[in-house]
Amino acid sequence: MIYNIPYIAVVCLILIGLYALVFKRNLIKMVIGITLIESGVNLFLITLGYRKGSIAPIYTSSPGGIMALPIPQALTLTSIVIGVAVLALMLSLVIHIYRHYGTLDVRKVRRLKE
Amino acid sequence: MFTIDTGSGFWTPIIWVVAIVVAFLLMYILRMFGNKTYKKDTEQVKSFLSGNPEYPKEQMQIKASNLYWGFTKSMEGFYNILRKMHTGNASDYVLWFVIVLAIFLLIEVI
Amino acid sequence: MNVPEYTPALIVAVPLLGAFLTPLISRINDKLRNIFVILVLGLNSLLVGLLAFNIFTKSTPDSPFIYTYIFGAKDVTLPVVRILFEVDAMSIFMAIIASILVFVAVIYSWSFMKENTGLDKYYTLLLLLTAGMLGMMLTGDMFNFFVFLEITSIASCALIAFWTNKAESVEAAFKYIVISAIGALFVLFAIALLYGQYDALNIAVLSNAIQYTFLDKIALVLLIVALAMKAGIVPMHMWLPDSYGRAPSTVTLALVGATLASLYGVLRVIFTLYGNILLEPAKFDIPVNMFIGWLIIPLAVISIIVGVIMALRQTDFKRLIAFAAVAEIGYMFLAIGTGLAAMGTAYGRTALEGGIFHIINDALDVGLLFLVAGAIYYATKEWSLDEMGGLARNMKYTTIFFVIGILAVAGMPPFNGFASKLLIYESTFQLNPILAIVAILCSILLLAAFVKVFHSAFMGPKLPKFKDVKEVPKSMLFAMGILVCIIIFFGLFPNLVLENIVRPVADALLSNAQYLSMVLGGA
Amino acid sequence: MTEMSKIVRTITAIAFPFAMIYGLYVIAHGHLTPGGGFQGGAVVASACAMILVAFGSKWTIDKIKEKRLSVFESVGAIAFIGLAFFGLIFGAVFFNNFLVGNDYLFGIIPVVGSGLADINTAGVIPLMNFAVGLKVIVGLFAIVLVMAYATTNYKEGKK
Repeated sequence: MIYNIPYIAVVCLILIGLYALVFKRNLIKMVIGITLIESGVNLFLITLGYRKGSIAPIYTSSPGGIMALPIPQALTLTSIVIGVAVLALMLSLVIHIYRHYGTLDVRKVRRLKE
Repeated sequence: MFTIDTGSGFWTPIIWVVAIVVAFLLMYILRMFGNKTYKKDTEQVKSFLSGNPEYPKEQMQIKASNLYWGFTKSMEGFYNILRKMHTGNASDYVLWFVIVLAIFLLIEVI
Repeated sequence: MNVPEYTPALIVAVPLLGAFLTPLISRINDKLRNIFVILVLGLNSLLVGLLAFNIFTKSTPDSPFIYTYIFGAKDVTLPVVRILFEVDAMSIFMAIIASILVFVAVIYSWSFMKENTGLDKYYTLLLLLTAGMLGMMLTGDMFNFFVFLEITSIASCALIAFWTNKAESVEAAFKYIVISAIGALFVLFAIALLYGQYDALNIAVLSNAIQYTFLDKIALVLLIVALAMKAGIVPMHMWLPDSYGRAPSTVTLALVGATLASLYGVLRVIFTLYGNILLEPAKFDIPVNMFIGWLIIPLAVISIIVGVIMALRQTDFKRLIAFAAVAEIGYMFLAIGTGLAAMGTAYGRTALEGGIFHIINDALDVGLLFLVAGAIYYATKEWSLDEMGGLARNMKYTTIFFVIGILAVAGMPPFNGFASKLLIYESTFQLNPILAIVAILCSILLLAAFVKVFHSAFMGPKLPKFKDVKEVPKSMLFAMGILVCIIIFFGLFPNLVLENIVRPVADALLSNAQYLSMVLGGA
Repeated sequence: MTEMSKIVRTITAIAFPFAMIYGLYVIAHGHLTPGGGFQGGAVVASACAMILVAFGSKWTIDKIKEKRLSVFESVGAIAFIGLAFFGLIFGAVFFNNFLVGNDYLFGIIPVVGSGLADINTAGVIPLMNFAVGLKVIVGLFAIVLVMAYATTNYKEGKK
C-alpha cells in the first residue's frame, strides 16, 4: 500500500491542476494549474522508475546493489526542460495580456468569441 | 490516369473540363448576340430606381453581416446554442476537453 | 535511385541548424537572411522529395517500405533503447505536405512581413516549427513524439503572438498555449502509462507488445482525445478560430501543417501503435475497431456541422476560413472513423484512402484561402468583411486564386477537393446513408459561406476608400501560384495521385505486421 | 524594478560568485555526476536573475544588452547541432560519439566497473553539455531580462 501513495499523489495533482484551470479566474492561477499537472505527470514518470530499495543510478563509486531505472529520470528531465520553456512563454504572454487588457480575469480576456 | 474508381462509381475530371469549356464558348457566342445599341457613359448606364435618387456606392454594397440574414434568423435557436458554447473563455476550452475525455473514458472502459 | 541513409536525420537537422544560423546571418543583411531561409527550406523540401520518391518506388502493396535510421550508433543492435526514426509512406506523405506549406509560407513572407521588426526571430521560429513538425512525422519513438509536439506548440504559440502590439493576437496565443500544454501533458501521461507496462518507448516495440489491458484503454483514450483536441475537433475546436484568425497569414499556413501533424499522431496511434488490436478485431470477443470508429464518427459529424454553420455567420475573413478548416478536419475524421468502423471491407479502405487524399487537398485549399486573406489584409489593412467591397477590380489575380480556392475547398468538380470528398461520400454512404447526406449538405453550405465572402469582398461597386489599392507584390502572387498549380494538377489527374501516393500510404497504414517485421526483424 | 536595499546588494555580490562556480561545476561534471548542461545552466541563470532582482532591471539592462545575449544563444545551439553534424561527417552516423577512442580530447575509455571518475572521458557528451549550458544560461537570463524590461516599460507608459 505504501508504494501506491505516489500514484495517488499523481492523480491528486492532476485533478487539482484541472480544477485550477477550470474554476480559477486569475490567469496566473491557470498557469499554476498547468504547472501542477506537469508536476503530477513528472512524478508519475519518476515513480515508474523506482524499484524497492534501489539507489540512485550513478555508476562511479557506487556502493553496489540495485539501481533505479535511469530512463524515466532522463525523460522527466526532458519534460522539466520543456516545462520551463512553456512556463516562460505563458508568463510573458500573461504580462502582455495585462498590458493590453489591464486585467488578469479570464472572463474579461475574451475579445475573441463566437 | 484521369479516372478514379471509387468501388461504386467513377469520376473523370476531363468530362467536366470539356463541359466548362463548352459553357464558356456558349457564353461567348451569346455575348456576341448582345445589344448593339448599348453605349457607355450615357443615360442608359444609370440604374433605374423608380425615380428615387441613387445612393452613394458605399451604401449600395450589401454588407457581409446582412447577406444570409434570412438563414441565420430562421436558425436562431441553433445559433443561440452555438453562441453560448463559444464563450471565448480559456477555462471553458479546458472544460470541454475534460468533458470529452470523461465521456470517452466512461464509454471505453465499460 | 538511392538516397543516403542519413536523409531522415538531415530532414530534421537542416531546419534546426538553419534556425540557429538565422539570427547570426540576420546581423549581416536582411535580404541575405531571407534568401538563406528560402534556400534552407528549399533544400529541405528537396530532401523530403527525394526520400518520398525512394519510399514510394520501393513500396509494393504487399510489403510497404520502411526506412529506419538509428541515431548515434554505427551498428544497429538493440533498437529498443535507441532513439530512432521510422519513416514509412504515411510519415513521408505528411512531411511532403508540411514542407510544401512552409516553403510557400516563407516565399510569401518576403513581402508580407517586410514592414515588421524582429524578423530574425520570426524566421528562427518558423524554422523551429518546421523542424518540430517534421520530427513529429518522422520519429519512431513515443517520447520523441512528445518532445517534437511541444517544440511545435511552443514555436507556433510564439509565432501567433508575433504581432504583440495587438491584444487579440496575444489572447489567441495564450489560449493556444494553454490548450497545447494540456494536450501535450496528457499525451505524456499516456506515454508514461504505456512505458510503465511494457518498458519501451519505441512505437514498433510497443505495438508488438500491446495487450489491450485496462491501462491501455485509458492510454488510447487519452492519446486520441488529446491529439484530436490539437487537431481541432468540435467541441474542442475553439482555440482554432482564435489562433488561426489572429496570427499572420504565413503563420496560419504553418499552423495548418502543425494541426495536420497532430492528425497524423491520431492516425499513427490508431493504426500503428494499437494496430495489433484495432486492425485484427477477430482476436477479441467484442469488435474493438467498431467501438473506436463509432466513437470518432459522431465527433466528426458534429465538427462538420458546427464548423460550417459557424462559418456562415462570421464576418471576419480569417475566422470564417478557420471554421471552414474545422469542417474540413471533420471530413478527415469522418473518413478515419468510417475506415475504422468498416475495417476489412472494400469501402472501409476507400474511406481511408479518401481521408488520406483529403488531408493533402485540405492543406492546399485552406492554405491558399489563408494566403488570399493575407493578401487582402496586405492591400487594405482590413480583416472585417463588412468593410470590404469591390476588390476584384483592383486585384485580378488574387480574385482568380480565391475563386479556385473556394471551389476546391467546397468540393466543386473538377478541382481536387471533389475527388477526395467523392471517395468519402461514397464510402460513408455504404456505412450509413445519413452520414453521407450530412457530409454533402454541409459541403454545399460551405460553398454558400464562401460565396458570401466572394460577394462582399470582391464583388460590388468600387469603394472610394479602396481607390488606391494595388495588386499584391509578385512574391506573394508567386507563392499563391505554387499552391494553385498543385491544386489544378491534383484536380485534373486525381487518379495519378491516388495510385502513386495515396494507395501506398493506405497500404503502409493498414499493414501493421509488415511495419513490425521491417523495424524489429530487419534491424 | 528598482534596486533593493544595500544589505541585499552586498549579500548578492558575495553570493553570486559561489552560485556561478557551483553552476559551472555542475555543467563541467555533467557526464560524471547528476546534472549537466541544463541543470548547471539553470543554477547560473538563477544567479544572474538574483543580480537582476537585487540591483534592479534598469542597472542590469544598461550593463547587458539582450541582443548580445541572443548571439551567444545561437552560438550554443549551433555548437550542439554542429557536434551532431560532425558525428555524421567523422562517424557516418548522426549524433555519433566520434571523439571516443582517441587519446586527446575527452577520448579515454574508462575501465568497466565502479571506480573514481575520470573527467577526460565520454567523447562529445561534455562538449554538448557545454553548448547546452551556454544556451541555457543565456536563454533563461534573456527571458528574465525581457520580462523585467516589459514590466518596467509598462509602468513608465502608465505614468
